[in-house]
Amino acid sequence: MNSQLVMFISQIFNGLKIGSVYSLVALGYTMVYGIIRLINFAHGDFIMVGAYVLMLTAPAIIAMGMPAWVAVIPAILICVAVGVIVEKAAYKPVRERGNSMTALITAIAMSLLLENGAQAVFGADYKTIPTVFSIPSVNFGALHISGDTILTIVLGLVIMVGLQLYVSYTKRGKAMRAVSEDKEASILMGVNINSTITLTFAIGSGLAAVASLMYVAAYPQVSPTMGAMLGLKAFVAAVLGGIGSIPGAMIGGLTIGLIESLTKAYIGTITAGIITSAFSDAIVFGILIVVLLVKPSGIMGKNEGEKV
Amino acid sequence: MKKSILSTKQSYLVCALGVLALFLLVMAVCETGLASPYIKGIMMTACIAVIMTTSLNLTIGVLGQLTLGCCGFQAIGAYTAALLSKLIVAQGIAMSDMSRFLITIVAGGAMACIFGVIVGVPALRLHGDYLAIITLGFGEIIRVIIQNLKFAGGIGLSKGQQGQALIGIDRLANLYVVFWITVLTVAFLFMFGRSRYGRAVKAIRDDEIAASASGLNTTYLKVLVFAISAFFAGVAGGIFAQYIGSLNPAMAGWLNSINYVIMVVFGGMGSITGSIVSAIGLTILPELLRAFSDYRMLVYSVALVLVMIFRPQGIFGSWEFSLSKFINHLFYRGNGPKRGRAAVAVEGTASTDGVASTEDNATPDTAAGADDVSRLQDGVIASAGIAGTGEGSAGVGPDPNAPRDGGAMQEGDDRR
Amino acid sequence: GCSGGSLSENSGSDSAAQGNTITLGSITTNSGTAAAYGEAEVAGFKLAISEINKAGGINGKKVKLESMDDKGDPTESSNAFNKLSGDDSVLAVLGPTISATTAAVAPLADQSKLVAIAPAATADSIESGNYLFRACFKDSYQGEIAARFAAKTLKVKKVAVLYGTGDPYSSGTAESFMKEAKQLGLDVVDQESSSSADDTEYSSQLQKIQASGAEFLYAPYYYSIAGPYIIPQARSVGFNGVVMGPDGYDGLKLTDNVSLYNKVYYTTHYSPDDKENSKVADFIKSFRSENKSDPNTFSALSYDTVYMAKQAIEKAGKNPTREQVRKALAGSKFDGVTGSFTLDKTGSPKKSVIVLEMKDGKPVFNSTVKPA
Amino acid sequence: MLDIKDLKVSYGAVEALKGISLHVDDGEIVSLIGANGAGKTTTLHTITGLVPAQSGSITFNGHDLLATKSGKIVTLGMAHIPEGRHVFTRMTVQENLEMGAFSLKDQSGVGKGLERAFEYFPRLKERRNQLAGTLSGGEQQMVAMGRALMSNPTTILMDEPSMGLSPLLVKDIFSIITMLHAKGITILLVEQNAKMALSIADRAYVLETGRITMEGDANDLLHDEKVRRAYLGA
Amino acid sequence: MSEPILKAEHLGITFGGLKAVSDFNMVIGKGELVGLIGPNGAGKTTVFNLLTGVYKPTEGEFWLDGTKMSGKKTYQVVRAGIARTFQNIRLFRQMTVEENVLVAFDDSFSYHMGAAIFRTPGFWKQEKKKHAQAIDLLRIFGLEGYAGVQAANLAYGQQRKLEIARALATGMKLLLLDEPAAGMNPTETEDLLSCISTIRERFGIAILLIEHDMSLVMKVCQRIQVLDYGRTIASGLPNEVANNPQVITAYLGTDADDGVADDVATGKSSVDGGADTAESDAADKKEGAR
Ligand SMILES: Nc1ncnc2c1ncn2[C@@H]1O[C@H](COP(=O)(O)OP(=O)(O)OP(=O)(O)O)[C@@H](O)[C@H]1O
Ligand SMILES: Nc1ncnc2c1ncn2[C@@H]1O[C@H](COP(=O)(O)OP(=O)(O)OP(=O)(O)O)[C@@H](O)[C@H]1O
Ligand SMILES: [Mg+2]
Ligand SMILES: [Mg+2]
Repeated sequence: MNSQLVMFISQIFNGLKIGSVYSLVALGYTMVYGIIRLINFAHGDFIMVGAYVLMLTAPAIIAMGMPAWVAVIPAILICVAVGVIVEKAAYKPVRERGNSMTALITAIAMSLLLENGAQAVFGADYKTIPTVFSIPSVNFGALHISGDTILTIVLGLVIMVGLQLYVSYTKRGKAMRAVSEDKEASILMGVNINSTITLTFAIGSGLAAVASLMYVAAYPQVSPTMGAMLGLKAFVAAVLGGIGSIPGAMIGGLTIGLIESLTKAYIGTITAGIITSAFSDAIVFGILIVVLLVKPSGIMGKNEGEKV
Repeated sequence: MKKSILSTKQSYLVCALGVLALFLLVMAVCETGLASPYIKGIMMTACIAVIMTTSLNLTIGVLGQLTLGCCGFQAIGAYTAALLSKLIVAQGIAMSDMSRFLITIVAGGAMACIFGVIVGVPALRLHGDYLAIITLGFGEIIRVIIQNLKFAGGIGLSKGQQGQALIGIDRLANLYVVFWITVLTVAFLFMFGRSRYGRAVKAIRDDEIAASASGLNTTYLKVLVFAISAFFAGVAGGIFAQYIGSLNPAMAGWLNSINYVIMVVFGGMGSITGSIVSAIGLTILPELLRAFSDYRMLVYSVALVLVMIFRPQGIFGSWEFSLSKFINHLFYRGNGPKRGRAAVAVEGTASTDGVASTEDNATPDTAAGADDVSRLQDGVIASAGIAGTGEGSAGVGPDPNAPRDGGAMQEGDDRR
Repeated sequence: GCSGGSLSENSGSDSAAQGNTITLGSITTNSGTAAAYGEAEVAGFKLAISEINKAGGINGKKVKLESMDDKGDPTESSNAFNKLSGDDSVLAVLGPTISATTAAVAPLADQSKLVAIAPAATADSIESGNYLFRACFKDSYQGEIAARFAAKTLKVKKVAVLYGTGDPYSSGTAESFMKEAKQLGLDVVDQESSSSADDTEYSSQLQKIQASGAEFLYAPYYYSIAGPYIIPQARSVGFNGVVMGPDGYDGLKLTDNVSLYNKVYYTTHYSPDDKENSKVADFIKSFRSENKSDPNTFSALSYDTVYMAKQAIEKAGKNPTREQVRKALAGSKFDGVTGSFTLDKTGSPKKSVIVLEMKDGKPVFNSTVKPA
Repeated sequence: MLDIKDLKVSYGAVEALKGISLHVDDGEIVSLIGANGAGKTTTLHTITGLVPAQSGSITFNGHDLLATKSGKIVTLGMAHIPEGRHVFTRMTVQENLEMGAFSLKDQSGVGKGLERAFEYFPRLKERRNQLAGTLSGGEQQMVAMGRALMSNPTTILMDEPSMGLSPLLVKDIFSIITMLHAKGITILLVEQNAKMALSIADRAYVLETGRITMEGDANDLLHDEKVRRAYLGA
Repeated sequence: MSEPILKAEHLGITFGGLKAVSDFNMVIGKGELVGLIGPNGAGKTTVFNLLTGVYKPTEGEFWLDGTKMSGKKTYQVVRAGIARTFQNIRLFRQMTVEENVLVAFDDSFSYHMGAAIFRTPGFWKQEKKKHAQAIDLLRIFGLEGYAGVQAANLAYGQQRKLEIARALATGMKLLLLDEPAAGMNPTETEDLLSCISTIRERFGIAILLIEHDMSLVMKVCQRIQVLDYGRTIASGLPNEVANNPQVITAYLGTDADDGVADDVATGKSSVDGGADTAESDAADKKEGAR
């Protein structure tokens, strides 16, 4: 294989590596946004919570002779608990009394609370996490593709398909969609609004725990603020893909990962050094803006144009 | 019908006197040394926050569009002002500090305004969370660009260093001048809001389709509002640069913008006086919380959640504090203003305007004479910088899921 | 007047420190993304102050730490500084943490005539030469030394750099490295950047660096980024050359596989295995017992700033004014855990640089470079 | 049977219902008429728990509805076709209908229910895969009715089912109502089209600004002079 | 009829394959009141959306008073003289009744931002004048007493009227009313009817009216056009249209006059018949569409 090509393919996989993590996180955003129209700013911080649980439980699990990734189970439990508590204690009362702007501020406040709470408990310093997977990388001649990357992508796809099927075909899934559209009418159909929303949060937070496992597999370090930028990028991914759309979250995440990686790799050469890889964040947002202007509902989003 | 004892002109006068009194108070504490540099610094920061918050409220509260990029414009204004100020000195152009300060902040505002238009024209085709995310994106792009400009780092201009904080900006901001700039900003926003422009903007917030079907050029108006907000954010940035003396690109980041959004929502969307109070309050609050040192941000975030739960419409709701009305109230207490008149006028009647409905015209039988129109428009004067407290009646945000959720069941909303 | 530019009423009052305690103010970044650095600094302050108090204080007076968080926000740091300067018992301010907040505090320090000693604000541009001092190298200094080390000691030919544009520390050191490298005739074969210094994914840039045939990579980032991200990612794209960094590498966070960190060098202030400097061994020992972790640069530097302040206050006399403290500090010579140095005209130290090499996950002394 | 006693409801300071009592016996069509804003919708909303009551009682076949969770009411056999239709706009017509059967324990009857709904409203069959949000007003009303029938209710509350429908469809809707009645389903019907409502109802109540001002046999009311003047147009 | 106010030729629009309106032609003369009727989903509201620039026609053009309007933006069309109401009431809910009207006056305001900011005498003069005009306009609908009330708090019928008042405030030549009587009882409908005749007398405007209440349509419309599946199936004088067999099968039902009550009486006895009719009607419609 020609070395340029190897380089290009490796860059694609570099993008898929972070992109698949974004996808997993974006799925959580999309689930929650889809149903209560709330940008759950604290979602990124759920990932941080999951990562701390992994950090604390992984050594014990390894000591018990089990593979480290089993630690994802306590992580899911704790994340679901945190997600449900946040929903019940903060989002629900605000949803009942306030408006969408109030809810957004509450989400931001929850995010601050989790970050500073984690700092108070664990300290601000970074902590490394033991290796969770030891999957050998796959080699094609000069091309090395990390096993974690492939696992994350596959896992993301499986979760996406599973969620999509769940939401489309099961009764609970349909209830979620109904609640997302019209709460009163859902009540009249006999849907229990609160338990449906709680379930959505539970799923979203559980996904955050899975995402945190895949994240620390690739980036083995935790800190109280680790979720902030990750959450933002993943949210951008969800919007790019079409927020509320489950396949959209997946596509958005992978797209953002690819854009990041390819701009870091090639933008300097393409623009003869005028724009450097330092602009990669700006370019990601630039592309988001262009996509939204061309297709305001995102890549996979349904046009919700109001009928007059 | 309750008659105001103050004519429009008188209420303007009352308000002007109120502002003047406040200014004299500020001057008194400064000149006598009662105010430490610490206090003065906080007053300066509060003024900047008031300019940012009231102007952002125009976009968020009055136009009803959530933007998360206000600090991008603030940063543009700040860098423009700082670099221009340095340029003036470098070119050896002689002018007084005061005129240099004023020229540079206006230039900062103008530059931010230009960018506001450039960003607003495409962005405002989107709504709600999409607009939020797109403006957030613009803020981040501005941050990255400034970060990579060679002349905007280090000591700047030709000797600049990429990636460094911009330092050595002459600290020309004078509290008295900044005070008056803040007053002018608030006055401008108030007058704008109580004119045909303000009405049009509120109409767009309530129903954009109906607004265009009423002959409003909604695109133009939205961009206009955006540009005005950007202008004042730029002015605030220019003041900030020349108060703090150094700048770094991180100021354009979305986390800072969110701070101002919090101030707007906290104060009450659409309420200028609410914004003023909350900008000042939330500037002072973290300082008061210094006592909690390590747990400061924890306390802050818990406090924020509690306010959102127990006072979701913000401290003022959509209500405006008015000095003249307050005075009116003092004089009329004996007569007992008629509360809860006709069924239609009670509760929820607090219109976004807080003027027409809560003032004289709330009574169905108002045969509002020509004389009343002035009061209708201006009976309430937001007295700049005067913190007042009071209960606003339940204001309803521009969101269709607002507390009146049952209302969604009424026809007219069915296809939403 | 009320202008921010002419506030001098509170400065240099002679009543300062007449009570039974001496207050040292500190301004650090204790929340937000840079909180880890501020936290490490506070740990250093606290350790030094408790030692001082155990040993009888300064001039027989107990030392109190008045600690303020600035969230990494220049406005907050100036408010905090103003608050401290309004308190007459404060004789010196330790901090701020990062260059952006330090830049905002520098003019205030001059204005209120209260010294600020920044432990780790390294940007070249914030030198004031008046009331702002620091305990760390400036960026350009470390960059130059790394270039010389590459050319003279490692004798490599092809070098590459990777740095974060959003961070003055990272871009500042990288810039001076490149300048010096070119002067020394090294071939800078690739120059890559990230948009911030706390990204997690650098594989794309590293892949290009690997493809450029570089033998040596200068990657000025902090311990938390270089350790778990940059070095393992560099190795995983097949880059087996030398990776070198500045003192931000101190306390490098390692992943399980310590062999990845071989051929990693960094410039810093002290060597943990320096048996001669007893201060270093003591510092590391007591830091470990207080904090159950190893100190990093931030803690070491902040530990020294406290002693710098102590030395200056003692030298200034029994009940010194703030101006006297400044006079005593300027140009003084100091021996601390981060080395022996003299403060130059700009308030920055001239000190020797130690190059450490990672061996099996432990930093090992390599060489010392004396100040020019 | 449905029994409401001295029901009071307020929205903040607005007293929408000032103590109304009414009852609907099994198998009856009872019509509730009144001007705009009289409180008709509020009455229905309170019955199905969308709006909390201030005081009073509502019992349905022995169940205390005010103590029943709102989502559970439909399982007692009561369906509510809300004013303004409230279809799920981003679901297809068929999915909307399927949502109507959400409360059924046994989902096997859904297919038959669908067929029946398409029988009543052939138009919906044509559009079964169209998003309900893009339907015209009349089509949405059909979806709302069809959806309510999916839960096999014994009692249906209808809020202005004829609003916005073409004359032909109004007739259709009313004939469906009478047909449902013939099948023994109890109906509480709120209508602006008082003439038609009264002509198919057994009994009727007149609601004026939160109070019941008249009640009685539908036919009597249809010929009452006051009612004619106020609600039937001279 | 001299120069027509509105002339539409071959207007059509497609939504993702669905031809919502096709080959729509219409001429409305000065001061005329024309009815637009048709089954639900026939495309009536869509015609309004085309005529007000909410949707861009995929084919055809239309003119207002001789000026081509197709392709213009909504606000341009409105300023040129076509105003409308909405099937689902769209008021500025948080604004007062008077403000709702003042917003629609916006185009006729002439003061600029400077005047507003500095509160020039011109500003006061105009605000005063427009206030008086707004009250005048509200008086027609009996709403002058509610000038200061928040629009959302009006009763439904009043909201409908306010919408019409707001449309009138744009100073239009052609008023499009989309089911103004929906949700009103016959008494309220009659009240509305008198409002409509008042405004026709006062302003001499042309009106295009969508309405399902046939008694109203028959009473006020001079001509009627009937849509079904987006196509015009009949047009002409009310009587002609009402007796058109196609209109009867598609829209009015077998008993075309307003004797609904009797009709239902029959429906009551022959329940299944009703459903059957609906089905066969639908089948007919389908054929009509292809
Ligand atoms: N969510 C709400 N908040 C405040 N007031 C409300 C709300 N919903 C209804 N109201 C008020 O309660 C009263 C009764 O309203 P309701 O909708 O029950 O009337 P209705 O008889 O159904 O009228 P319509 O014929 O217009 O449907 C009205 O005065 C209305 O303004
Ligand atoms: N934005 C849209 N996207 C897709 N289809 C649409 C859209 N707007 C209208 N339609 C379709 O066009 C057809 C005509 O709709 P329209 O609203 O014009 O009907 P209408 O004649 O006003 O009916 P009604 O009397 O029930 O209001 C309907 O079948 C509707 O589904
Ligand atoms: Mg109703
Ligand atoms: Mg229609």
